[in-house]
Amino acid sequence: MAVSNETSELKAGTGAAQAASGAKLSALFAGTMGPLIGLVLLCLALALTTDTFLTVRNILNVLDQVTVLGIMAIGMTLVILIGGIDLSVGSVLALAAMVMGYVAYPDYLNLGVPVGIVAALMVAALCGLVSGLLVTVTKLPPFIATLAMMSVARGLANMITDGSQIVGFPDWFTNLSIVRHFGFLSVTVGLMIVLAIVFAIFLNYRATGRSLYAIGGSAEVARLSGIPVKSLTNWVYAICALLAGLAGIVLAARLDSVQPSSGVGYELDTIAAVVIGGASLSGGIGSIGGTAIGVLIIGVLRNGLNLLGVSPFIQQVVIGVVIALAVATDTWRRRRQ
Amino acid sequence: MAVSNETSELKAGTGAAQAASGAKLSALFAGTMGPLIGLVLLCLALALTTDTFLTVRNILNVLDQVTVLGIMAIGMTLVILIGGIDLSVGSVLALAAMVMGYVAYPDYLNLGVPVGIVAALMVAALCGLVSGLLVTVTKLPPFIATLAMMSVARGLANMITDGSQIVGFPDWFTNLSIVRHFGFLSVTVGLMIVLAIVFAIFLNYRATGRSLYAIGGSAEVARLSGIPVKSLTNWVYAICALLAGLAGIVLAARLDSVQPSSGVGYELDTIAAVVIGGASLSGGIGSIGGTAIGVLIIGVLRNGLNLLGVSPFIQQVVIGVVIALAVATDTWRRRRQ
Amino acid sequence: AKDAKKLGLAVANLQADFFNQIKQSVEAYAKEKGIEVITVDAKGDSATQVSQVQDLVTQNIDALIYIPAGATAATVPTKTAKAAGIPVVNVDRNAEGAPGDTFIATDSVNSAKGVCDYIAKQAGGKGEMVIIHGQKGTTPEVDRSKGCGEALKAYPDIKVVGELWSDQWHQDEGFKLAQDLLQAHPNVSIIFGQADALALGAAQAVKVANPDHKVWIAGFDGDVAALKALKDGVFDVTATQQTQGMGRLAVDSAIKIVAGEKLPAEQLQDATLTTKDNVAQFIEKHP
Amino acid sequence: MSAEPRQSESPHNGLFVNGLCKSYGPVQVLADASFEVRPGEVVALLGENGAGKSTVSNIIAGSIKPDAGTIIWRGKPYSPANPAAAIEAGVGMIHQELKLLPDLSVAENVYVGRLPMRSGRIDRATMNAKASAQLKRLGLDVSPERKVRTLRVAAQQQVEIAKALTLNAELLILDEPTAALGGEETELLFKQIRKLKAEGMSFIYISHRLDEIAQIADRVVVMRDGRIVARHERADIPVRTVVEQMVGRSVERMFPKLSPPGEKTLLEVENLSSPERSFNNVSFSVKSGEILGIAGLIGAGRTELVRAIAGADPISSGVVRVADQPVHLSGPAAAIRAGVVLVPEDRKEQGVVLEQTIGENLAIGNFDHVAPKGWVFPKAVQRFAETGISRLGVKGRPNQAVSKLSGGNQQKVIIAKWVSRPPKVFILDEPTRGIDVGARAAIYDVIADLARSGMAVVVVSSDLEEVLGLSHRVLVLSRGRQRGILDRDESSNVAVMELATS
Ligand SMILES: Nc1ncnc2c1ncn2[C@@H]1O[C@H](COP(=O)(O)OP(=O)(O)OP(=O)(O)O)[C@@H](O)[C@H]1O
Ligand SMILES: Nc1ncnc2c1ncn2[C@@H]1O[C@H](COP(=O)(O)OP(=O)(O)OP(=O)(O)O)[C@@H](O)[C@H]1O
Ligand SMILES: [Mg+2]
Ligand SMILES: [Mg+2]
Repeated sequence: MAVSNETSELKAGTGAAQAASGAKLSALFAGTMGPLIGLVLLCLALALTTDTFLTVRNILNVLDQVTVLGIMAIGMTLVILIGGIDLSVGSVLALAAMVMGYVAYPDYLNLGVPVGIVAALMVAALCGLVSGLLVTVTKLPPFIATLAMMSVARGLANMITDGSQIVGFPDWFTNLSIVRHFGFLSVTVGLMIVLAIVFAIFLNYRATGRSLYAIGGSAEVARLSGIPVKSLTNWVYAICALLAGLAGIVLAARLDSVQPSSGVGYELDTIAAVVIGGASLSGGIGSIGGTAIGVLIIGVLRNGLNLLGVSPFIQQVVIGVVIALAVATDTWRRRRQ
Repeated sequence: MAVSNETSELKAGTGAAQAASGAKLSALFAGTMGPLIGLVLLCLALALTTDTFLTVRNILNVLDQVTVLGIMAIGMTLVILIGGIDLSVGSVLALAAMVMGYVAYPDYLNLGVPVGIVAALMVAALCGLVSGLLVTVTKLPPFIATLAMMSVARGLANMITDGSQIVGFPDWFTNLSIVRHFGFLSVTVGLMIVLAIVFAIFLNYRATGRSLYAIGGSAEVARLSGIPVKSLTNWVYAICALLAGLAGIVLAARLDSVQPSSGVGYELDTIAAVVIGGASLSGGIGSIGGTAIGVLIIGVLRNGLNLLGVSPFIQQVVIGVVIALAVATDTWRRRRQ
Repeated sequence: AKDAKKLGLAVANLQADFFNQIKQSVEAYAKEKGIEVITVDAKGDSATQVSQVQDLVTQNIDALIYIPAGATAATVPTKTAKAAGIPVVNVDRNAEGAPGDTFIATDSVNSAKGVCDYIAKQAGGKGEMVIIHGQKGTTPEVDRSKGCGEALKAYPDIKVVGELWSDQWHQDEGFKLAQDLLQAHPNVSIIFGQADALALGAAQAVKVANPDHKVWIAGFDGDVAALKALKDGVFDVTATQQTQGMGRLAVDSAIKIVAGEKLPAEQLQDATLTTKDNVAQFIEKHP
Repeated sequence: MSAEPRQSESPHNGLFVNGLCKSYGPVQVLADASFEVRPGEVVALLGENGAGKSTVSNIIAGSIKPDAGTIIWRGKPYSPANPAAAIEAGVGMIHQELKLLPDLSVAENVYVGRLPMRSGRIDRATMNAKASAQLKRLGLDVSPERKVRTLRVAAQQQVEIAKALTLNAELLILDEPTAALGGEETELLFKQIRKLKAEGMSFIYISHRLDEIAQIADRVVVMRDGRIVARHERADIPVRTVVEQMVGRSVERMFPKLSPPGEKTLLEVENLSSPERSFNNVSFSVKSGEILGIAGLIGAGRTELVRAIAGADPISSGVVRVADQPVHLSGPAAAIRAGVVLVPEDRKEQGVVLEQTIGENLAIGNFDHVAPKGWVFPKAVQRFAETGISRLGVKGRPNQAVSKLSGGNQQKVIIAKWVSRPPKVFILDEPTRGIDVGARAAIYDVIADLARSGMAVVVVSSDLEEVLGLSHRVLVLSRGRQRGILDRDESSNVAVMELATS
């Protein structure tokens, strides 16, 4: 017994030592080597084929372009980690944006943008809470609960202004996404980065964050270990929706307008970003680092193909192929180990 | 030992007898009582609030309207049963339709509609096979594999005619979906019904069909029991795509045209129909009977709200609420047992 | 001859402001006339629209106002309605092979020509230009590209250096596409967005890129919200389609056809070239 | 055996269970169960599969709610709303089925739900060190950062035990903690239990290995069909008595008489090696009618070896012949076609589809029998299932979901799956893990019958007594190497252990 264990300990030991050396650096990117390789290859290819991709301005553009997706993907990571799914993010984004516009805009309630933002975030979080309760109390499958919310939130978003958009916010608000402080960082991009770091730390170093992994690994084990599975699940859906609402506000600042049709189809993009980043739809596996990579793969790919002037139809084919390849790198790498 | 067995056998006996009495009738609708109740309630409500819902013509209309969704949902049921998911059905539908048009239409290859249909089905099945191989050989998660295929197939569908549609097919072809034989049954609706029955029998009474349930329940147990998991998985994705292609042809007959943008967003509708019908996205649970009910719930709901003249934005809200309620009926019922 | 009491309105996609404006106009005007309107929204899918027209027919509408969904107009809804003896007023798009009893639309080619001509002139007849197209292959995309191309023939010194296509005519797409185009071609001084949403997105992208020269931006449609932006100088020119007018005309046409009158096969409306100078009147009262 | 009066006033500060009842639908699985656990003692809870041991334990640990009955714990009424409340009150439990988080580290599994924190973040260093120390005490020496998914069954069970022992509970329920353990690990566990007991901790100990009871328990409670049928004040009562109380009849003998093997060699394994070197150059043969036992310490490579023979894992070199025909081991399907079947070690992951019915589980893999023309008729499945059920004495009916069966009965379902084919070579990996004495004797009979009917049978077991009692010959593995094959008359406890530790 002792002997056989020692040998296995030896094997494990070397592995652990290797891991420990890079641990500090790669903690946040744990299990994301595969997608990371995919991203690096993609960037390399674009740097070689265009002379515009690898410029500071373009990289800032890409960051700009992924803010909305990035913020939503953070919330979606939590939901997918606990083994759920949220199809309503795009609709909640639209609803929150419309609430913001309605509350803030002179022609409607005219209470100012700050009040509008607070109202929007509250409505968004409420949507998430309802989804969460549908899952935990009514025991609906998350797919159905959030599908229902997707439809309801979209309808509500449309009803606020009978389908019309609201254009024109104060300059300070739109400047949040336009003015690049210190020459490079807009407030919205900064917000995304801060949120990513906060949630990465939360998931890695806080007990509650680790509990989400436990719930995703097995809700029953988590329950038996004394983790409050239901209330955490409600929280996670609420936070995911809250972040979708925040993304809606960022989008409003970015476009200087809100419209009930925004965010259509974003749910698939968001889920794709999280899964490309190495998360498992059955829960328990995933990380913010991985999601960040997934978001960047999608963002860089679209930006790069536009820079290359690829026609839209060929873009679709290329995007499909590259996504498959990026994720396949990961599975190949893992199998060789 | 012997004694205790007898007592429990006695108790068990009564339960089995009860079950057996209703078994003949409900075999195909096993585990679908919940959604069925939802559907019946929905129909009752509509019959009471409109004078047009419960007319023969309207019921035939509903059947007509759900043909495309219904045919796709059959394939999706198989995929979901084995624990997979197929996001590419909408795109494959469009690709198959475009191939059909391209091969058949005088301005292009002009080989006639029958050849076009065969070509379309072959291309569709090929797409499915590629998705299947990405899952079984490249080990991509089904979500990613079919997401990639979704993008690629859409791009290809667009490239065939550079985004334009093809209008105008022979009368015999469009009549397939228009002419109601025996006064009530168009060929396309008949096709859907036949397919549903064939696949229901397949899933219930064929060894291969039962094997799909085993794969979904536990792929490893199935493999150890000698079931060829990989090849069945490939087949299932190929058949799902083939049925999506067939749905594309039905759609072409219905619209008398094919367009590369058709089927956008159908994947979510299709998955929703299957899940509303009681299937579990983690595999192993589901049935064609349930899916049929799910398809009808969606179809009746949309039809009914139009008949009621509910405004489109309110429709979205109502659809969300009713879907949640329909599925909740099921979970409530199960919990009371 | 009889009176129209109940109209069916099949809209292509209410998420597009243009269609939503027409819908609101139809509903408001019909209410004035004491006519009931049942509205259905195909959300851009022609198959859905066929189903919806079936449902409208079931409801015994007197006439159908049909704004076709999908890339180009499908014939089946018209045929379905006609088969039930219901007259059809097509708006915005008409189907080859199965036209409506009358067709109300904007002369897109001509109006796009006007827009591009204006912007080219403003830019001094020279410079680099990029075009942000709508969804590739759709009727408006094709017509607007065609009209703009005709106008540009007169300006040999204007070079179209980049073109990208949006998928859903959305503002955030306009933003991203413009940003990438500006990145690839920093010297661009003219942008044509084939819809106001795309132009507004492009304007925002220009603002972010903050180039050292003026960039002229043109849109199309004259969305209510876009007109306000035009007034504030966010972008430079658009073609205002007569959404309110088309809505009213559609209702009037329906009433007349039901009453047995014969209408011309096409009733083309002009879109008014709109700039900062004449925008005020349209904001006051949308045509 | 005495009907103890109910304890309403507490003369001691321990646990009083009073009249617990629980039914699932029409089936009563717990009827008026009452017993007590005093501070600092180990109470063994015994009973056959499905007697209700896990049910009563789960109620005490807060994961199931009783229909009726009360519990008094440390002098106060106690009815935990959920496991968290029970843990809070000092009651912990190791669940019978392994319940771990496969993608988290060993240490996180040990401390899940109560991760140690320092200055606002998880104190991984402390957590790893403590988990590692506890595991070493139990005899498992793996990196605390290793993912649980990569551990074999026994190690996972040790992680589970470590999790419970670090709870600092005052009452710990151990539901079959040793089912997957070997003798040495069991000894280490007992050492821990004795230490904690001396510190005043109480235990409820559930096991089907009756020889363990005298070693570790202070008192014995016996259940049958959801009722308490006997309470013993001492643990060193004759096994025979306990067995009679458990099964309600006397069990004459444990092991069947073996018939002599036939002449024909059915299974021949030649120089078989695995790509990961978990076994190397293994060669043996089994005759028709012969039972070959495979013994070895945990991690010796027994499971890997038999999985490879059954086509479940790839091999790097070697030949397997069945009835003189070489088998191309491309997968389980090929092995099954060649007549080799395996009852796997990990029943939840590899043995049964939990949500499906017994009938469906039995039909999987037997479609060529149930549905010779490909048509699966419910009647045929029912008949097929009933045969299997009665042959193995499974407590259940064909259309009952396997997830609702007790662990032991699930195991019987897996064996039943292959019994009726019949195969040429029947391999069983830990066939009686978690199975009660009565049923175990029945399973031994089935195994002996299988051999008698002309199959070659291979039995892997960590229960030495079982290997010795059941096999014509015993092959001993140690660290992946074949150390020898002992004949029945030369095999003994000592002889096997000598080879296994060499
Ligand atoms: N969720 C459930 N639904 C219905 N019946 C159940 C359920 N859980 C357990 N049972 C039944 O309750 C009875 C008692 O089960 P329990 O798990 O307590 O037995 P056990 O004594 O622990 O057996 P084993 O030694 O096999 O673990 C069994 O007959 C089992 O089939
Ligand atoms: N999933 C796994 N990942 C890594 N190593 C493994 C895995 N499973 C087994 N091993 C290693 O393979 C060797 C043989 O394990 P195996 O499970 O075959 O042993 P065994 O003799 O059957 O013991 P037991 O079944 O009692 O655990 C051991 O050294 C073990 O550590
Ligand atoms: Mg038990
Ligand atoms: Mg083993």
